[in-house]
Amino acid sequence: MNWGSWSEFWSMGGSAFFVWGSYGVAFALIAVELVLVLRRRKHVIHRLQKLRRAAKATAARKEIRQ
Amino acid sequence: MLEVTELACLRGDRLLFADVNLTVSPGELVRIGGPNGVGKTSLLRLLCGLSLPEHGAVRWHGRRIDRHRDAFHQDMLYLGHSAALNDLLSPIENLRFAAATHGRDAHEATCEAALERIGLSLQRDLPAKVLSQGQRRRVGLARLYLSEDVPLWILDEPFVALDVDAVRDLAEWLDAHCARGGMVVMTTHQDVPFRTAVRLFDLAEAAC
Amino acid sequence: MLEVTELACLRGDRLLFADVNLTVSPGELVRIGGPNGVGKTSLLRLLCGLSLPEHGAVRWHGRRIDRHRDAFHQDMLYLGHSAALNDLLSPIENLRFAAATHGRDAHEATCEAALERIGLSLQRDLPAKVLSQGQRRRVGLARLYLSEDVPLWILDEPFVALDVDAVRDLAEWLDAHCARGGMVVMTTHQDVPFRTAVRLFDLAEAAC
Amino acid sequence: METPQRFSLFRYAAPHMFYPLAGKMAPWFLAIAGVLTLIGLYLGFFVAPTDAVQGEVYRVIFIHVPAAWMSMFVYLVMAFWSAVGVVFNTRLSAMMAQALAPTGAMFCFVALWTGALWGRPTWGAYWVWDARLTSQLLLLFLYFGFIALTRAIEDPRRADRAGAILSLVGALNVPVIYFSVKWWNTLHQGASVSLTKAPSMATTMLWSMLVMALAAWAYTIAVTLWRVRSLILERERHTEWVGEVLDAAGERA
Amino acid sequence: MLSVFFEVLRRDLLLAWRNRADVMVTLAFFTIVACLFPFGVGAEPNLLRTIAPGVLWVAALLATLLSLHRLFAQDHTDGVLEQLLLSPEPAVLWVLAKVLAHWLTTAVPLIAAAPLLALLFDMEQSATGVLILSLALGTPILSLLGAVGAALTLGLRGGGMLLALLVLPLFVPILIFGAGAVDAHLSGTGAAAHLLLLGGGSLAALALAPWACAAALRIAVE
Amino acid sequence: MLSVFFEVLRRDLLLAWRNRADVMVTLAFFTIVACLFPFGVGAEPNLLRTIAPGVLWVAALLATLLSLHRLFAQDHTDGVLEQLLLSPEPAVLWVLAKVLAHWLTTAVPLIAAAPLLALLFDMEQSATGVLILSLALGTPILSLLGAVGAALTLGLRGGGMLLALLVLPLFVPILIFGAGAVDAHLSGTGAAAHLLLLGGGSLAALALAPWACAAALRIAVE
Ligand code: HEM
Ligand SMILES: Nc1ncnc2c1ncn2[C@@H]1O[C@H](COP(=O)(O)OP(=O)(O)OP(=O)(O)O)[C@@H](O)[C@H]1O
Ligand SMILES: Nc1ncnc2c1ncn2[C@@H]1O[C@H](COP(=O)(O)OP(=O)(O)OP(=O)(O)O)[C@@H](O)[C@H]1O
Ligand SMILES: [Mg+2]
Ligand SMILES: [Mg+2]
Repeated sequence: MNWGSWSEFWSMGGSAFFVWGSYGVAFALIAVELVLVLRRRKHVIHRLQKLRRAAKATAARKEIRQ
Repeated sequence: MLEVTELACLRGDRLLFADVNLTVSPGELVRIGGPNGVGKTSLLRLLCGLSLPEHGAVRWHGRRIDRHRDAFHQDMLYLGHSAALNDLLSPIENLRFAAATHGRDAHEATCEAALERIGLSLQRDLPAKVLSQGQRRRVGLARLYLSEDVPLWILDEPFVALDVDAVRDLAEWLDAHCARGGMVVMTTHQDVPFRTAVRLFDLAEAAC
Repeated sequence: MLEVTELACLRGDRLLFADVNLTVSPGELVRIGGPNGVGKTSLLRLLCGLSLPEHGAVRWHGRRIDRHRDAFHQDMLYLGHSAALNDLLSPIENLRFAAATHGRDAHEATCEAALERIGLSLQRDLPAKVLSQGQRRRVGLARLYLSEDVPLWILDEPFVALDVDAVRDLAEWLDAHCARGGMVVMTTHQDVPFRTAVRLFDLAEAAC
Repeated sequence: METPQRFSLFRYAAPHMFYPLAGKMAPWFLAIAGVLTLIGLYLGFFVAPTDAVQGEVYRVIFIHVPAAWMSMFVYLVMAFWSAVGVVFNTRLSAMMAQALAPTGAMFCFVALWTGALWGRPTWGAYWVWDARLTSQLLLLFLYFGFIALTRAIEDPRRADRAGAILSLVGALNVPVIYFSVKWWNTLHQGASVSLTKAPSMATTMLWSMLVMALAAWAYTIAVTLWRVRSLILERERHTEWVGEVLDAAGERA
Repeated sequence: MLSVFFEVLRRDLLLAWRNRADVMVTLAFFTIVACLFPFGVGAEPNLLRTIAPGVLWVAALLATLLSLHRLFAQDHTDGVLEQLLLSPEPAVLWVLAKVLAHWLTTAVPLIAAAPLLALLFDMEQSATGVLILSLALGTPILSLLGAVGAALTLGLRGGGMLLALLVLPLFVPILIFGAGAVDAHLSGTGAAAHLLLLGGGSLAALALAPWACAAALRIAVE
Repeated sequence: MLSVFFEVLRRDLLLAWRNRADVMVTLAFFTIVACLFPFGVGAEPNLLRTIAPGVLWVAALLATLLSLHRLFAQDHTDGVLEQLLLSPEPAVLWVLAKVLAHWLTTAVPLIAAAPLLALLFDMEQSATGVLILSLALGTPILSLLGAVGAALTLGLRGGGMLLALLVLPLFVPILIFGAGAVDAHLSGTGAAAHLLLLGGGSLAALALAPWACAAALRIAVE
C-alpha cells in the first residue's frame, strides 16, 4: 500500500491538480458521453414514434377519402 | 422504353410517395400532375438518376439506370427548375458547352440556328447574367432544339416564365418530338394545348 | 396614386424603353405586358425604387419616391422573381421576420392564419430550403395576406410555379384588394381570369 | 458446406439482425468496462509503486496511454468500416463508422488533455511541439472534420457516403502525417524533451495500463453499439421491423 | 423603430445557432492557422514565443476576414436584402444589428479561444491577458470596417477575395496596435496607449461605418 | 471522350480570364498575408529571414485553400454541375480538367510571384530556387486533395470554413516538406529527398483524388 492516509492519497505528493485534473476530466467526459448516447436513443425513439403516428393518421385519412 | 416499378421517395422525415408504377413508350407525352409540393420534381430527379430511390427501380430498355448510368444518360435529356447557365458565358457559349459535354453536335452553326429559333440572336454575345428571366429559360430550352435524336426528354416546368409565343412554339416542338417516336415526361401547372394526346399521371394518387 | 412620367431605362448599352407614362389610381389592377426581355422586371424595379431611372420620375401622391423613400416604402409592397426566403428559417419565421421588419402586424396568430390560407400549415416548421418550388412561392405570397392595408402592391410574375388552386385563390385576393381601393401593378405571362377589369399596359409599345 | 457458413457471416450485417444483438451485448461490455476500470485504478493507485524520478504525477499514465492508443485505433477501425461499406455496399458499415467517431474524438481529447496536464510538471510547459503530440492534435482535427461533415449533411444516407469518402482519404493520410511530423521534429531539433524517455516501467505499472486499455476497449464497444442502435432506427424507420420496435417501446413506456 | 434592430439581431443570432457548424468552424480556422505556423517555421520554443502575439493576431484577422463575406451574401442571393432595403425603417439600424450579430458570433468565440492557443505557444500569463484585451477592443473595428467592405463587394464575382484586398490595408493599423500592445507589455513600456487607441478606433468606427455600409448596400442591389 | 476534358478545361480557363479579378485577387491575398507578418512579428531582419520559407508556404497554402471553394460552387448553384453529372462521359475526366484549370489559374501565379516576396524577406537566391521548386511540386497536391474537400462540402452551409477544417490537417505534410525543403537546403543537407517526396505525393494524389472527387460530387447534388 502506497498511502499512509486518505489525505495523503488525495494530495498525490503535491501533484493533486495534475493527476485529479486528468482523471476528473476523463471520467466526466465519459459520463457526459454516456448520458448523451442514452438521451439520443430516447429522442430518436420519441421522434420516430411521432412520425409513425402521423403517417398512420394520413394513411387512415386517405382510406376514408377513397 | 422507360419503366418505373414500385418507386418510393423519402425526403427528410416524409415519405412523399410510394408504389409509383409507370411505363413510358415511344411517342408518348406523359404529364406528371399534382398540386405544389406533391413530389413531382423529386420524381423527375429519380427518373433521371440524380437521386437514389428509397425503394423500387427505374429501368431503361429493361436495364436499371443506376447500374448502366452512362448508356442511359446517352439517351436522356433533363431540364430542371434552373436553366443551368453560367452567368459569365454568353448564350451561345453556354449552349455549345452543354452540347459538347454531352457528346452532341456542337458546331457553331447548329447552335446559332437553335438560338435563332428561340429568338435570342440579338443577345447572342451578352453574358447570361443580364438576361431576363424568360430569356434565361429560353436558352436552357434551346438544348431541346439540339437534341432531336435523344429519345427521352425529362422536363420540369418547361413553360415557366415564357411568353405566349414561346409557349406555343415549345409545345409544337414537343409534339414533333413525340411524332418522331420520342418520349417526353414533364410537369407543368399551366394549361398548354398539345396536338399529341397527353397522358396525365396524377402523382397525388400515389402520395402518402 | 402612382404617377410615372417620361420614364426611361438603360441596361448596359441598351435603352430598354423610353417615355413611359402611366398613372395608377386606387382600385386599379394594371398588368404590364410584353414579350420576354422587353423590360417588365426592370420597370417594376424602377417603380419601387430599387433602381434609379435614366430619365423621368416616379411619384407617389405627387412626391418623388427617391426623395421620400421611407414614406413611399410604408405604402408599398414588392414581390420580385425570388421569394425572399431564408433557407434555414421555417415558413412561419420567414413570414414573421418580413412583417416585423416592415413595421406590420407580426403576431404569431396572424402569421399562422396567413400560412393556413396558403395551405402550408403542415410545413410550418420545416426549413424553407426543403420546400418545393411552388411552396416557396406561396410563402413569399403569404405576405400579401398580411398587407391588406398597404395600398400599392407591385408583383413580378406572382403566378409562376403555383398550381391551379393557388392561382385561383391569389387572383381572388388581388380582386379583393382592388375592390377595397388598393392598387396592383403586376406582370404575368399566364392567362388568369380576374373579376376586376384589368388594364393592360403594353410595354412593347414603349420599347426602343 | 460453404454456403450456409457465408450466410451466417453476412447475416448480422443486416441491420434488423444486428439491432437486437447490439442491444443484448452492449450492457455486458459496459459492465466489463466498469469492472476492468476498477481493477486498473486499484492496481494503478494502490499497487503500483511511486516513480523514482517523477513522483506521483506519473500516475496519469494509466489514463493517458490507453486514451492515446484508443484514439488512434478507433480512427483505423472507422476507416476499415468505411472501406467495407464502399466495397460491399453494406449499410451497416457506414453506420458503424459514424457511431465510432465521437468516442474516438473523446479519447483523442482525453489523451491531449491528460498529456498537457502531465507535461506541465515534467517539462514545465503544457505543450511542446513534439512529434507525437502534434500528430495527436492533427488526429483530433481529423475527427472534428469527420463529425462536422456528417453532421452538416442532413440526409443520413448522403452523410454516410460522404463520411466514408472522408475517412478513407483521412486514413490514407494518417501514416503520411505521422511520419512527416516525426521527420519535421527531428529536422528542427524542436522540443528538447521527448516522449520516448518514458519512465522505465515496473511490471505492475504495465499491468494496470493494460487493464485500463482493455477497459477502454470494452467501453468503446459498448457505447458504439448503443449509438449504432439509434442510427439504425433512424435509417430504417420505414421498415416493418422498426415499426414493431417502436410500438414495443411505446407499450413499455 | 428599435424593434427592427432587435428583430434583425434576434434572427441573425438564431441563424447562427441553427448554423452552429459555421461558428465552430471559424474558430477551427483560427486554431488551425495558428497551429500551422510551427510546421512552417519549426518548433523552436523561443522563436515560437517571440512570434506568438503576431501570429495569433494575424490568425484572428484572417478568420474574421473570411467570415465577413457571409455577413450579407445569403441575404443578397435570397432576396431578403432587397426587402430590408424596401422597409420603411432606417437602414443603419438593421445594418448595426447585423454587424453586432456578426461580432458576437465570430469575434467572441475567437477571444474565448485565444488563451488556449497562447498556451500552445507557451506565452506568459500576463501577456495573454493583454492579448485578450487587445482582441476585445480591436475586433469590433474589424467587424465594422469589414462590413463596409463586404457591402461594397457584394454580388461581385471574386467578391470574397476582392474583399480581402479592400479591407486588409485598413486592418493593418489594428494589427500593429493589437500585436504591439502585447509586445509593449512584454518590453515593460505598458500597453495602455495601444489599448486606448484601439478603443477609440472602435468608437469612431461605430459612429461612421454603419452609414457607409447602408449606402453601399443600396448600390449593391441596384 | 477526351473532348470533354478539353472542353471543360477550355471553358474554365475562359471563365478565369473573364474573371481576371478573381485570379489577381488570390495572388493579392498571398501577397498581403505574407506582408502582414512583418507587421505582426516586428521587422527584425534575422527573425524575418528565419521564418520566411514557413510564412510563404503558409500564405500559399491559405491562398489556395480560399480559392478552393469556388472550384465547384458556381457550377453547383447554377445547375451546370447537375448537367455535367448527367453527361454520358466519365466524370473523372472533367473533374481532372477542372482541377487542372484551378491549378493553372491559382497556383501558377503564386509560384510566379514567390521570388518577389522572397526578396522582401531577404531570402538567399539559391533558397528561393528551392522554394519555387517545392511550390511547383507541392501545389498540385493541394489542388487535388482540396478538390475532394470542396466536393464533400459543396452546398453545405458554412461550406468554406468546413472545407478548411477538412483539408488543413491533410495539408500539413505538404507544408512540412515544402518549407522543410528550403530549410534542408539552407542547412546543407540538401533538398532532394523532400522534393522527391512532394513529387511522389503529387503523382499519388493524381491517381486517387479524382475518383474520390467524382464520387463526392455525385453525393453533393443528390
Ligand atoms: C499534450 C501532450 C501529450 C500528448 C498529445 C501525448 C500523446 C501520446 C500518444 C499519442 C501516445 C501513444 C503513442 C504510442 O503508443 O506510440 C502517448 C504515449 C505515452 N505518453 Fe504521451 N502525450 C502527451 C504528453 C505526455 C507527457 C507529458 C508524458 C510524460 C512525461 C507522456 C508520456 C507518455 C508515455 C510514457 C507514453 C507511453 C509510451 C509508450 O507506450 O511507448 N506523454 N502519448
Ligand atoms: N426534409 C424534408 N422534410 C419534410 N418534407 C420535405 C423535406 N424535404 C422535402 N420535403 C417535402 O417534399 C416535397 C418536395 O416536393 P417537390 O419539390 O418534388 O414538389 P413538386 O411536386 O415539384 O412541387 P411544385 O409544383 O411546387 O414544384 C415538398 O412538399 C416538401 O415540403
Ligand atoms: N448590360 C446589358 N446589355 C444589353 N442588354 C441588357 C443588359 N442588361 C439587361 N439587358 C436586357 O434588358 C432586358 C431585361 O429585361 P427584364 O428582365 O426587365 O425583362 P422582362 O420583361 O421582365 O422579361 P421576362 O418576361 O423574361 O421576365 C433583357 O432583354 C436583357 O437582355
Ligand atoms: Mg417542382
Ligand atoms: Mg421579368
